[in-house]
Amino acid sequence: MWGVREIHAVFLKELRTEWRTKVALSSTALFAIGGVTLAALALRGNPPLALDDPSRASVAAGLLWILLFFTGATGLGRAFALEEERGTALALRLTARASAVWIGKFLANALLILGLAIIATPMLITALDAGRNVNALLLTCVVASGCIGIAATMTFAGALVAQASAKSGLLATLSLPALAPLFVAAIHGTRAALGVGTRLGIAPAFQTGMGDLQVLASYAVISVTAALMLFDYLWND
Amino acid sequence: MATIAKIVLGILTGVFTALAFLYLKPAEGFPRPELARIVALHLPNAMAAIVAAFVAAIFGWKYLARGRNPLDDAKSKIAAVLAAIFCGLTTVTGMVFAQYQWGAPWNWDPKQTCIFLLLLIYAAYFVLRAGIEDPEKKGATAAAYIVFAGVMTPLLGYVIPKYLPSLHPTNTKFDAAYHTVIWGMSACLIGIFAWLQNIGIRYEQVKGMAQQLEEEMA
Amino acid sequence: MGEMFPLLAVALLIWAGIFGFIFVVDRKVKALEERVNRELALTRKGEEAIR
Amino acid sequence: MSSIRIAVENIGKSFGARRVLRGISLEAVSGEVVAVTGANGSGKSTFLKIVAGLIRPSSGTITLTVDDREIAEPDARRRVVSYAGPDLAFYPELTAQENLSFFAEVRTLPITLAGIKNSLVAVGLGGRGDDPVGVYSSGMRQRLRLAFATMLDTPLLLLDEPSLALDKEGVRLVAQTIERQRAKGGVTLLATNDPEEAELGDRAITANGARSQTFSTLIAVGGPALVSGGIGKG
Repeated sequence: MWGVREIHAVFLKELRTEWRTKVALSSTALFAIGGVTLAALALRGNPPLALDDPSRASVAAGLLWILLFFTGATGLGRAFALEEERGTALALRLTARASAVWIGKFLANALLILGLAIIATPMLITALDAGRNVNALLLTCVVASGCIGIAATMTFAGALVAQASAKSGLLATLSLPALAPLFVAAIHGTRAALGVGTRLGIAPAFQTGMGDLQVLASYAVISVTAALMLFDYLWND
Repeated sequence: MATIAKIVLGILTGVFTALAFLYLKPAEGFPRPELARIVALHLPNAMAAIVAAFVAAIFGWKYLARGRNPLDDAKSKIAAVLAAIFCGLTTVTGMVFAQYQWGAPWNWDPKQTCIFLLLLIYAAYFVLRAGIEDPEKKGATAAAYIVFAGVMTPLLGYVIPKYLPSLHPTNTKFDAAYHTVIWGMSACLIGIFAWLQNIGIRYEQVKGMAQQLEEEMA
Repeated sequence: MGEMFPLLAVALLIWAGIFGFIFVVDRKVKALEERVNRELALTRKGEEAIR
Repeated sequence: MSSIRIAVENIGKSFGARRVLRGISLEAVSGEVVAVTGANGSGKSTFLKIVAGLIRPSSGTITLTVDDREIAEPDARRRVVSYAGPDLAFYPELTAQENLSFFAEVRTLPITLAGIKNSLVAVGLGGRGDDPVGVYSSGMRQRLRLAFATMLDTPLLLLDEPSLALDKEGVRLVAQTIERQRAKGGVTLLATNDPEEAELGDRAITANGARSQTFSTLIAVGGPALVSGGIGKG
């Protein structure tokens, strides 16, 4: 039903246009690295804070998702905003199906934020020294599924924001309430992966984090489905 | 006919208010038992907010998927305004209750968090509307957002209570008097919502007609 | 029970105010509706007369 | 090429209270070229975009029939209608060839790289196909729009001000494009301000913007005046 060839074409086009300018890439990467730096400055300043392991892990979990949220809000809205600004949306609407456009852009956005998460997560955790009891597998699963949910909601909200004249900050405003259930589970899951409320070893961390992973997975499925259905109505206006 | 219904609504609201003060027993186990009566306003407000939010999402979807009838957009928008107002009232009455019974007006209790996010959704909805010029684009975009948010909020209602410790009573049973008053009051507030919604729609329609008139004169 | 009556009176007064306000707004919208309808009818009639 | 018939009935469009188009009707079948004329702001472009399915009309209907099958689905319509207008833009970071390849891919056109190069040569952009569109002049962009519309190779071709920014040779190219579309048995709608260019049409309809249907007249320029809309018939 959703042609793979069309999705592939949109996905490749997104990567290619981004690669030639690297605007989203560089701005979001700097944003993420800057965020990690500030967090490290705040928590490792003089006099040093005597935080215990669970506190450090909780702070790191909160900061990680704040960082990913705002990094996403900086970069993921471009996918649709650029099409409208430059007028290429017209040619795209003349040729492409709604599902292909949305899925292609969603995949490109997911790749971008996953890439940033791969850089930012270990940086933040080492900077805050929060990884003493880390369960890397659970952390990877939580961050990956959370990023997919963020990419889905922000790609959809980005399509809405692209229609508005004043775009700055609007993407964060629109997507935060819709992303709230994701963040609740993602922060809890990250804390579990960093060893809060668990003892060392694979099984206990996964026991604590399993519910979170389920919530994150269902969020991803629901947001992708809802976005696809609604975007169809918007695209074929 | 309609006038009679409005008068009946007014009398009923008065009756249930009187019942809330005279018929309800002070709730035991709270620091300020007599003030617990505010739940007779708090819960019905939440109920009306949910009904209004539902109406906003339904007409939003109808506008988006069923031929872009401007009337549907107007209905969705007005219901969203009213939902925001009822959400605000729920928050205010809840904060009064929390201040006196739990010691602080805001506790990040799950239900407080939910209503706060709901308020945030409506704030975002109106910011989005304000940012789009073309009425059809405005309607479709806003509708898509309110439906999307409407799909995501039940997830919130399911997820958040699992994670945040609640101050809201989960096992305390209201007695029959409380039930009567709360349900009666809910019906009254939903009636007021319906009335305001009706006024709002009529106003939007007459505004549209006036514009058309101007257009024809020109 | 007795100490509730002043509070109840205030509450009822507030409700009366709210209902009164909504009622007035309702009436204003109704008046507006009637005026626009009248003018619309007049314009239609004018158009027919021109034809 | 398949046989096509387009019937537009009483199309109107308002943006809120602002009415930009009122009561346009038109009917055309395979091989016909219809010029859409009218002053600036008369709604020509809006009309073409409505036919292209880019704007939803406030009133009226458009019926597209290809080989006696009615086209209703948006995805089906994309395979039938192509459009070139002044606000059609391409990705400035991509080359002309990459742009066309991308749009061919998302439309799942059975077209090869050689075919895309040919269509660039056909609009006189043969040597510049590997330049990013960002450095193109306005005339070159206009040629690329023509290449885009013809590459899609659809029974219904919509051209909005196709000679904009074009040199003499480019104007000839527009005429050739229209003639080729006619020879294939397709329908062309041509919105233009230039009376000379309007002569390319078999007949013309006039968009009259917000004014009442009563005033929107129809002028025949020549050729087989089929059924026409509005009040005055060609």
